[in-house]
Amino acid sequence: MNLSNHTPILILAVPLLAAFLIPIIGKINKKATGIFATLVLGLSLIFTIILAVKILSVGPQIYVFGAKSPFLTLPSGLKFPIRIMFQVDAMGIFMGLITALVSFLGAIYSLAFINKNNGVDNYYSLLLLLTVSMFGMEFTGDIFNFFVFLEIASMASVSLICYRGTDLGEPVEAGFKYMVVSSISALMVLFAVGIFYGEYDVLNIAAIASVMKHSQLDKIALGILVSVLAMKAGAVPVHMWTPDAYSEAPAPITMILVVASQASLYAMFRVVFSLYNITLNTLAVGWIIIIFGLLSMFIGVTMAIIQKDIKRLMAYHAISQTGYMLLGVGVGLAVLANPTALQRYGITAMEGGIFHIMNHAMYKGLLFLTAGALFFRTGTRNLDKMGGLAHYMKYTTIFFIIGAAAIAGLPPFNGFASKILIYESVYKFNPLLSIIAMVVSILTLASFVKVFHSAFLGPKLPQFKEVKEVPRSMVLAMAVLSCIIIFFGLFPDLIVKNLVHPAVMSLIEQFKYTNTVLGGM
Amino acid sequence: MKKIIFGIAFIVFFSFLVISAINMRPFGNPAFSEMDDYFIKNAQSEAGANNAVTSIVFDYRGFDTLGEATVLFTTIVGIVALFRRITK
Amino acid sequence: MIGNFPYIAVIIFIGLGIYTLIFKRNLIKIAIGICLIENGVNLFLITLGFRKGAVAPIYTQAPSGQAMVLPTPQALTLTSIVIGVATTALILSMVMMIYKHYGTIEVNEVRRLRG
Amino acid sequence: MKEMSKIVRNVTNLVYGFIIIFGFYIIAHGHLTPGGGFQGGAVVASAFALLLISYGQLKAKKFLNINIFSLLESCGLTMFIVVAFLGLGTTFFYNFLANSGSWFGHMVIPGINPGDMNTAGVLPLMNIAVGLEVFAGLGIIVLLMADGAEFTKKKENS
Repeated sequence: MNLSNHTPILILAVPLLAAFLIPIIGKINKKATGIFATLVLGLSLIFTIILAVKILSVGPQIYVFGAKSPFLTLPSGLKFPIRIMFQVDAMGIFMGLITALVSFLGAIYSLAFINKNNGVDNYYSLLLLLTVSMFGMEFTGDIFNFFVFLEIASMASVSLICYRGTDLGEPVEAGFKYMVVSSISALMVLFAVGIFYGEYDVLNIAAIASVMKHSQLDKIALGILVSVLAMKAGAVPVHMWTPDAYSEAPAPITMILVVASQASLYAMFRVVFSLYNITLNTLAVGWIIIIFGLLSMFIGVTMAIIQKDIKRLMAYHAISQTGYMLLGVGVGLAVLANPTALQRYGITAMEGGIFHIMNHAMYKGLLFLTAGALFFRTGTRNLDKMGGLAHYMKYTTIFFIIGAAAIAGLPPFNGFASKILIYESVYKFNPLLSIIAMVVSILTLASFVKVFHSAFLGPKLPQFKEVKEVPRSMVLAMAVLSCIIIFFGLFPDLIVKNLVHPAVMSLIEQFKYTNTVLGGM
Repeated sequence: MKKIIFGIAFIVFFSFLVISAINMRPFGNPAFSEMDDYFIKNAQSEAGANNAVTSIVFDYRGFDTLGEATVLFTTIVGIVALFRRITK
Repeated sequence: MIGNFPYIAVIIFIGLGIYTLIFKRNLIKIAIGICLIENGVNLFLITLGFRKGAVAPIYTQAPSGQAMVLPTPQALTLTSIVIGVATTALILSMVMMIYKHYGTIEVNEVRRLRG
Repeated sequence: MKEMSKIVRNVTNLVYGFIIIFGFYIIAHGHLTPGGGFQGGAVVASAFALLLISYGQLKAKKFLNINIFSLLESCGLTMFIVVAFLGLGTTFFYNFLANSGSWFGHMVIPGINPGDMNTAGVLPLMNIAVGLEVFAGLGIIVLLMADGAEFTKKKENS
């Protein structure tokens, strides 16, 4: 029983077992739950790295549950798989790495951020369950299993948004809005699963992709899935829940929620690329996703400039940055049909979009952590009440500068690396789009200069006399994120060549996705 | 004004559903059913249970049931976290 | 047309659910709307797995000589029903907390998050 | 919630034992007759709801203790995932007990048979684990929402 071909499930099952044990450990002593959760998330981060190295060297990994051997996809005598399986390819493990890293840092950050008096074991149990559900959404190869993990993700994130809701009213209202949106989206995903099951009597994504006849019903199922998953990812038509949910949740949870909505964005890419690929007319669907992206970019940044609350401002920026990803991958999808255009700029556009998911998770996480640090010390999120904090909180100021420079796309940082890929490839596709993208980037820089000025600069305010730097575990989490941002910014092609490019190729080549399952490897 | 936009969105979405209901296959006889015939034939021998549905729920698709027990656990921890101040 | 009458019932369920969600102002009614959609989708899943004149796929004292209904939709619906229970419990607890903090459950008055 | 009249309480005293036993019957026979962990757990939780309503919320808290339920729930879930882990020799959810002659491993007579409890390997263990988790979990939900309802009623009167 060598451990290496059981890694996909160990990444997920060990934190799940820990989440079930935490209420028992919480009864023994409260402090142990935080450290236990952090250790378990560190362990699953190590397993993710092992799996990533294996996938990038050997190829997509399959793990079938309950079969005689982890690779036996087709039981004797049947053309289609009947058991649930994990199908982890380069794109899945790319998202898995982000999830593992961000949740590990979130656990470290919340060791000091969450006060220890009551409900700590519930908090860490929900944190572990949210991480497990994101892993499940990214690794699974079965649609119904994806619906179950989507539901766990929305339940865990709603409970975490309402975590501060016992004595404050706003978190519960924000949680209720998010709950209604994610309930509708989960039920519509289930309706689409019902359509696929009714037509083809098969539930495995690769099997459905191979047997897809693209009838009238499949177009409707595609329409439902794309619109609902875009809603869950926070694209514009239904983005009202994002600022409320991100501003009311505790800071480390907001960082993980950003990655949770990227997981449903990944699911949308999986549906469009691995389930439908060439069968749908890619130009029309590509343009729809581009329009989603443009709207998100523009409305996100224009709403962000007028915000007073620092976390709402960053939440609107999260929407506008999601617009960049949609733009990049939308251009890649639009030219999927003609191979020449695809080779010329389609692949670089998708590389920019997908690399932007990683970068966005890093610098948006860092910005939310700095906002959490300000809230932790000053107790307020309103920009007008803050001022002159640079004098007291040296490290947080440096981290904020790094994060703001990265989101605005200034050269030495990772935001620039992915945005330049998007600009130059989208320019070849349609110059107007990349001009809008640049304008939005400039507006982002403007709004963050405003935040920097009103929160950090200015004279020493009397009421912040006793404010001092945040505890070490919070500084450690922010420091790790800043090092990653600078490292990605200085050596972008190292990451793009051997992490992002395989992910893009695994999305584009649908036949490889289906052969690994139906080829009966 | 808001009501009109909502009304249009509702009608568009409802027409999606009606079209899918109409050209869904007829109710009584499923077009393809090899996966289910395999379950009905082999559930007894492979999983050893008389009840094919339970053998699917716990053996063939056991991971769904683990995910679903986690959903119930998440909700309960969420409600305990929400009501933690009232009970103490 | 009579052939797929159950699908019409499913569509009516989901349509009513979405109608209550969009147009109703009371939070409890929104919770009811979500339950309606939940039941509609569960009914849709179950109707996919029916065979005319077939019996439940259980071998203990089953009437011999009868075909058996498709078992997979029943397994999927079992999962979906428990998820429905969990969703409803969480939504109703949040409605209670909103009532505790805001004193009202009308959507227009529960409006502190602006902009 | 005030407690209900004496008649209701006496009938509840008579009935709730049978409901709980019936729930355990459904859990234990999940792999033979229709039912299983979730359905049986819900039946047992309905017995707790009945006790809660008939005895009122304050009295019911004496014998329906939340901490025991949360302990039971965590144990049930841990047992479920540990049974799944035990199959890790081959794969995660492997049914290593079926047809193996040990605990629940009797061979099943193919086709229609009266049903033998000692079959279906891992399934009865998982049924019991999930049943434990569901009835403890639903018990917690019922008790907590009763507290919540109690609190909102006080707010209404004030």
